[in-house]
Amino acid sequence: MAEKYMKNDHIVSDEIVMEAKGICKSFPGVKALSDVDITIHKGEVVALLGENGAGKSTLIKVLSGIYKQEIGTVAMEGKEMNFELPSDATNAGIGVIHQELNYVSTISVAENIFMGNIPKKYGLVDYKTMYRQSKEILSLVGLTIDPKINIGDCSVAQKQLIEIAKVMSNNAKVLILDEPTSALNDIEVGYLFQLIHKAASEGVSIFYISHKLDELFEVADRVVVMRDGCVTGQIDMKEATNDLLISKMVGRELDDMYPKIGGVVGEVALQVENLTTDSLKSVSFEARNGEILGIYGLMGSGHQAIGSALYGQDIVHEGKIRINNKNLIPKTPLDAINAGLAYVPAERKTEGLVLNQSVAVNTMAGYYSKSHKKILNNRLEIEKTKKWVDKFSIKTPTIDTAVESLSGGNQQKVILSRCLELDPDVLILNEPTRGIDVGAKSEIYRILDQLCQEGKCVIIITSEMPELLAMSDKIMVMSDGQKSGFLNKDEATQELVVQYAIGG
Amino acid sequence: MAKKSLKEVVGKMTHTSFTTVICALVLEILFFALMSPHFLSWKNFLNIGLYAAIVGCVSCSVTLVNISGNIDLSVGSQIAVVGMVAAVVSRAGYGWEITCIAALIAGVVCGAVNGFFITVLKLNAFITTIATMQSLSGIAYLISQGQSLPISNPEFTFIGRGYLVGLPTSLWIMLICYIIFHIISKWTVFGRSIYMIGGNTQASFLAGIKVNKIRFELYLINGLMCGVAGIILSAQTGAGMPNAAATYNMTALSAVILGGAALTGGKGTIFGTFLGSMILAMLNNGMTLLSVGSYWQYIIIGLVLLAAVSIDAIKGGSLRRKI
Amino acid sequence: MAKKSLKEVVGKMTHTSFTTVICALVLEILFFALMSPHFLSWKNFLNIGLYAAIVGCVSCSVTLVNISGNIDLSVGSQIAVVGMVAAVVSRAGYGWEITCIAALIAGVVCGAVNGFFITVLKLNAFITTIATMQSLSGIAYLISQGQSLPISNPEFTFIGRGYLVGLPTSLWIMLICYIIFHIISKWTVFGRSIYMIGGNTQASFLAGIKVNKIRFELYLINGLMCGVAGIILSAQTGAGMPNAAATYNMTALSAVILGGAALTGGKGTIFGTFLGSMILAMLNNGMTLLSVGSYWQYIIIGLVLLAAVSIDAIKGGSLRRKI
Amino acid sequence: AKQTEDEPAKGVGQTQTDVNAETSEKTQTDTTVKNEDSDPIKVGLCNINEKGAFGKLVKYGFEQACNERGWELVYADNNSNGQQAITNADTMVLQEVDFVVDLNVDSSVGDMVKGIFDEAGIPVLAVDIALGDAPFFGIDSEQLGYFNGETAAKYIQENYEGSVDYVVLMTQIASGDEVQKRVRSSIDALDENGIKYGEVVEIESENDAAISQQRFTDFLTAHPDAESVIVFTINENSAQGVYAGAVTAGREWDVRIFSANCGVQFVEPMYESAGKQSWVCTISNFTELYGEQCCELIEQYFETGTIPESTCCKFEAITWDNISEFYPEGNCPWDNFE
Ligand SMILES: Nc1ncnc2c1ncn2[C@@H]1O[C@H](COP(=O)(O)OP(=O)(O)OP(=O)(O)O)[C@@H](O)[C@H]1O
Ligand SMILES: Nc1ncnc2c1ncn2[C@@H]1O[C@H](COP(=O)(O)OP(=O)(O)OP(=O)(O)O)[C@@H](O)[C@H]1O
Ligand SMILES: [Mg+2]
Ligand SMILES: [Mg+2]
Repeated sequence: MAEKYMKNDHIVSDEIVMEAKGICKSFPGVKALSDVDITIHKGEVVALLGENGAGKSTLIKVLSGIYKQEIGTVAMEGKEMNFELPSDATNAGIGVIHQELNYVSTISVAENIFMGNIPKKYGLVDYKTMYRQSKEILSLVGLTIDPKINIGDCSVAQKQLIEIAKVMSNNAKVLILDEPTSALNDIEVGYLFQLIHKAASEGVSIFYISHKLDELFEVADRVVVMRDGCVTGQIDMKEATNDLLISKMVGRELDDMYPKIGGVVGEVALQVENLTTDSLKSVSFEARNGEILGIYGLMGSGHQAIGSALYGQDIVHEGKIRINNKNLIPKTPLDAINAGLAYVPAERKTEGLVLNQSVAVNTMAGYYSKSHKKILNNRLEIEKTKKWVDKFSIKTPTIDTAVESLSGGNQQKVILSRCLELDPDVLILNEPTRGIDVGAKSEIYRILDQLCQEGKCVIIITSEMPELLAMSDKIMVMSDGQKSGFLNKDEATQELVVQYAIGG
Repeated sequence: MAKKSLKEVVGKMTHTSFTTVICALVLEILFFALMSPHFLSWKNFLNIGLYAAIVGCVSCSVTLVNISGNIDLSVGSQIAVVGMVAAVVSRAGYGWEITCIAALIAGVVCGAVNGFFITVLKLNAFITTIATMQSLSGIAYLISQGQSLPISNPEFTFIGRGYLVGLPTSLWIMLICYIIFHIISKWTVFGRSIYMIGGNTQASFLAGIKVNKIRFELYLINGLMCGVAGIILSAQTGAGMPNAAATYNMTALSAVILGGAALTGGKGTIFGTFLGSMILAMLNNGMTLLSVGSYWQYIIIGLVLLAAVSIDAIKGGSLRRKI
Repeated sequence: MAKKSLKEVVGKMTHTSFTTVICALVLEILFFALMSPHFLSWKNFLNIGLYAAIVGCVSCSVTLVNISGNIDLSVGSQIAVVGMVAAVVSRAGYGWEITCIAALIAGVVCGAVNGFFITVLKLNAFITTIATMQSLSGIAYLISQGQSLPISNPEFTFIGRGYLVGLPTSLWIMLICYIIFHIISKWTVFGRSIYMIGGNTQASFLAGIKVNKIRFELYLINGLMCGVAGIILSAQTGAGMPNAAATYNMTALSAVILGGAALTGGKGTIFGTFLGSMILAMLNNGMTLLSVGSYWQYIIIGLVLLAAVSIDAIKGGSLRRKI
Repeated sequence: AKQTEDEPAKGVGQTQTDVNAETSEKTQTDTTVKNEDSDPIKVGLCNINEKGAFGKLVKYGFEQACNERGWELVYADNNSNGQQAITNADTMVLQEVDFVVDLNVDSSVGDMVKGIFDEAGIPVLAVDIALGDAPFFGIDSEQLGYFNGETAAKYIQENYEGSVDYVVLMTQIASGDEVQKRVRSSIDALDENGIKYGEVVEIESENDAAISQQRFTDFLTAHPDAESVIVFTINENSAQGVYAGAVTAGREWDVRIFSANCGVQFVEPMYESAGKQSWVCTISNFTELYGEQCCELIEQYFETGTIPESTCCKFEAITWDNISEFYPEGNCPWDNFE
């Protein structure tokens, strides 16, 4: 795996660039950080590792002036800092890429890059300079897009790259990257790592947060592990192993990351013929009961469009869809649900959950739609929700807690509960583990495998190679809106999949 | 439902921020009771109820529309159209039943127009209802060439001012509406869906909720309630008046806001709106008893609204928020 | 800027969806020119400009407020307050300069009140300005005890009725405002920040844009422009009238919407608003020339608004959108 | 924005009376006459609104008149809103007033308001707009319009040799047909006085000076040839707009304005221009005296138990010639407002 990235060979000096001591920060009801100490040296890449909700994002938000710590100090180059505003941190030389993308979709790429820092000439905006410099900055991350276009017309990955380019170009002393790769494919991740290595070798210190452990081996010099708002360990990357990191992080050994027993292959549950939409060109495939079909593709290849087309979100121009031997072109998600489909969307917060509503309400959302019930049934609701909370060990104070206060992994389990409450014949999961910690990930894999054993048809749409290879019984690779390859589990290798994905 | 301890109930109240509005209501009652000897009488209580009925009815459905994350700024104009239709039908010699049915149909048609633009053409609700506010108001004038039309059918006007079992008919109607809407919002799948759509439209759609259908139905229901309000208004005043309803937009919206609903959707309760509309109705009544002129009333209503939302915001930590 | 080919320019127009509004304007002009021999005269053109000036001025700043993702429903009341202050000061014997300064200060103070609640207490802009709409309107009545106050200072009324270099003074003022606001929105960091805030407040804040400061300033600017509009209004009519400005809220907002600004923020142009306000002004003028009754005018304005946004929505594929 | 503003209107079916004339006496059904030895008499006033000079002058007049008599005035503001008028009637009943003066919002709600007072046995006097079958005090729109027309006819004979190009009527339809007689019956007077005129044009003012101004300017644009335009306006607001429109169009002297109502909007510019303005006349009905005149009627009721069915307020055409007699500079009713 390692060969796809540049080697981690820069030199770390002893000079401490940033030091936080005794940081405490609470939110109503949650102690997000308690007494956290962290230091970073010049040219060092420090990875922050921890389960969902461990406090990583909160820590970097304190470091970058978004939150104010209740107790504790942050010092840069020995000088105590008192950030009132995010811009104070920026001015002090801290550059941040946040977990949630921060762009303004209605304005140009260039203006997004220069947001807060627009070049001026005679007091007016200097568009010429802005566009010229934008082009240079974009080329840093291998983007050749026109900086005048609206960023809203760019893909998620492009947006992520633009954000990275923007922060990288600011000549920051400390760079903080919170899960920058969750929307990137391997090639783009390669670009990013080159940039990180280059910056580090120029003496920039970098905090790097990711749930993808293999990445850490590529970039990090040191890993700081967090659990429940505390730093629970520091590991030099040279001595680290996968298992060590995981056990530090989840507080126990994780025996098998990808538990895969598999089911008995059964009937064809889903058959797709010549499916054509705005972004798909005549795609045909089938998926069987008791099997996991993995769908992979690079950015813009249309792999995600398969999910949305099957689930009645996109307009189908042509083609046939057979679910359990019934022909149907779903026009709305409800059609798809009624036909026996369930779908876990890629964006948990915007597409999956009604954040201000409770666990119970979210779990039961699909049930009421499918069962055509008109009156709420409180008793049934409690019963069913409790069942799923127990089954998936969803960590929530009560079933009436609003899902916004749950961690990412638990939120994902709520969506899964909602889907499984529908008792679907075919379950489609789009990026089922995006932004989820390894512990939760493993649990979700276990659930998927169990469904498979129960004879269900599961389809996972993913851009995570390890997940794809480990979990899928069959793999379909997409390129340019078309099926470019179809592999069985035993013939699939990373090389082959990538080759198909880039259209080879 | 299981019995709840007082603490739980109060806790729930605090959570849903009824405290501010209940305190405001209590303070208001105390103040007016001290200032006017007439305020705390049964007769005056009935007066308040009579007056509150119109805004009360329409604020029920406006609450649901707001919870769903939409808005309707055209309720005043819808009420005006309904009132005019009621007057025209009644004056054509039809009985109160036909008059009411015609009026309700007029309301539903108005609602359907809003619903069409918002759910079929997917226009912004704010913009749509700004436009229909103007057009419907024009239509209300057009129906009678700008004139008010008196209604003399005593059975019809009974709806406005008659008494049933000791309470005014319109007060009964309002109470029933509140109860029905409370049940809808708390106990039906439809009501639950409204909260979900308001909380996250996209996620609700993907969860299989018929977002457009529910939104459309909400505008129909809102039109229907404008129909009810318009009937009560024209029955109370004994006239269809094209210009009388202009203020109901703001009053209904103010009641909903006072009741704690978020205009951004996903939050709000019918009980809160009930409290909010009571605050406004008592304010109006109390100030009239104290002979406060109408422009002081404007100033005070604005200030009460600001005060209520400010207190909630400060309690919610708005002063510490950075943006 | 570099020269642009026609195609590029048209392309840009299509993109920013001026096409609908320009087509509407052209159709409108053709229609009225055919229907009324007086429509296409220089004199009538000046009339249109003269009366477009009030809404024109205030719609400039309303556009920016909307682009920033906020809203101000209290502009009508602010204009009324400003007009009353102008009248009181002028009648106290002060010259036109002092009168104007006092009026502008009054406008800025109104804006500051809105800004305070919205940016310091972080209240919802819609709710805040619904409340200040009522309170400020009450204050306008209070200032004059409900009376209209004539202003006789000819230097002051010159602002509304006089001519400078062949054009009405108020038309000059409007044109200058449009130019200034166009420059602000396109060529200043402040202006660009408004788009950023409206597009994504959180991202703008993180990028170091002083979100609250800019929002507050926008309300001040909006107050200032209400000041300008109020001055023109009272100079044109020669009186401060507490109830005159009620319609300007909706007209200014309609102009902004016709001009293609999104009420949700991040989108909109001053040029678009200019076109929008011209459509409305010509509609008004043309319908009066054709002796169209005022109810019809309401109906038609509502329909034009609906038609314009519907066409844009359908072009944008709204019919195919599922929610 | 369109409201039945400070526009007194006489209800449909009122018999017409002469100035201050008292025709048939009407006996109230309830003859309980207040014993003046006990509590002070409580008079309820439901004002039309306080958003214009009219309502303020009414309130001011009643405050003065009740003060003088030692009566208690219970006040409420109908705010031009039918529902509020009903609520206020209920509130008056609650406060046990002895007599109510109601400036109704709209004649169509009159029956309902009257019914409320009847039920409570409270005698009512309707001012300016009919209130069911209640005795009426106030302006007679038709008479006022006719009177204004006569004044204009005289002016036209003296200044235009009996013939003008256009007659414009600034209406306010929202107040109902009856009120429109205030401008429409001026035409009858012109006819009967043998005035020749071209087209008669009605323009809706919406009781908004800015709208009136705009629409009147558009009218002038559409009639570039008009050199003698006589404008009758339904109130001062629209006159203000017409006047400003004529000035703005640079055609002040192509226009002569005859309006209804007299307040600061007419009087001040008149003095300012020393009579040299095209807004030449307004019919004043002396709103500030409504209180005194009504209280006299109320006294009469308490003494005799009856009240005339209809009483017309006094009115007068105010021009530069007589303005100092009725509205002396610096001593007008509104000068006494704080
Ligand atoms: N704005 C907030 N309000 C309330 N609680 C919060 C807020 N932000 C974070 N939390 C809580 O603080 C804790 C730490 O959250 P944080 O986002 O820092 O975790 P994380 O380690 O970044 O997790 P992830 O891997 O899912 O990104 C969690 O329990 C979370 O629910
Ligand atoms: N509604 C649409 N109309 C037109 N083109 C579209 C539409 N949706 C997607 N596309 C285009 O179709 C192609 C595939 O889009 P899709 O979003 O399905 O890609 P993806 O495989 O999900 O990639 P990503 O990794 O970015 O999520 C892209 O080029 C995209 O721009
Ligand atoms: Mg995080
Ligand atoms: Mg995609």
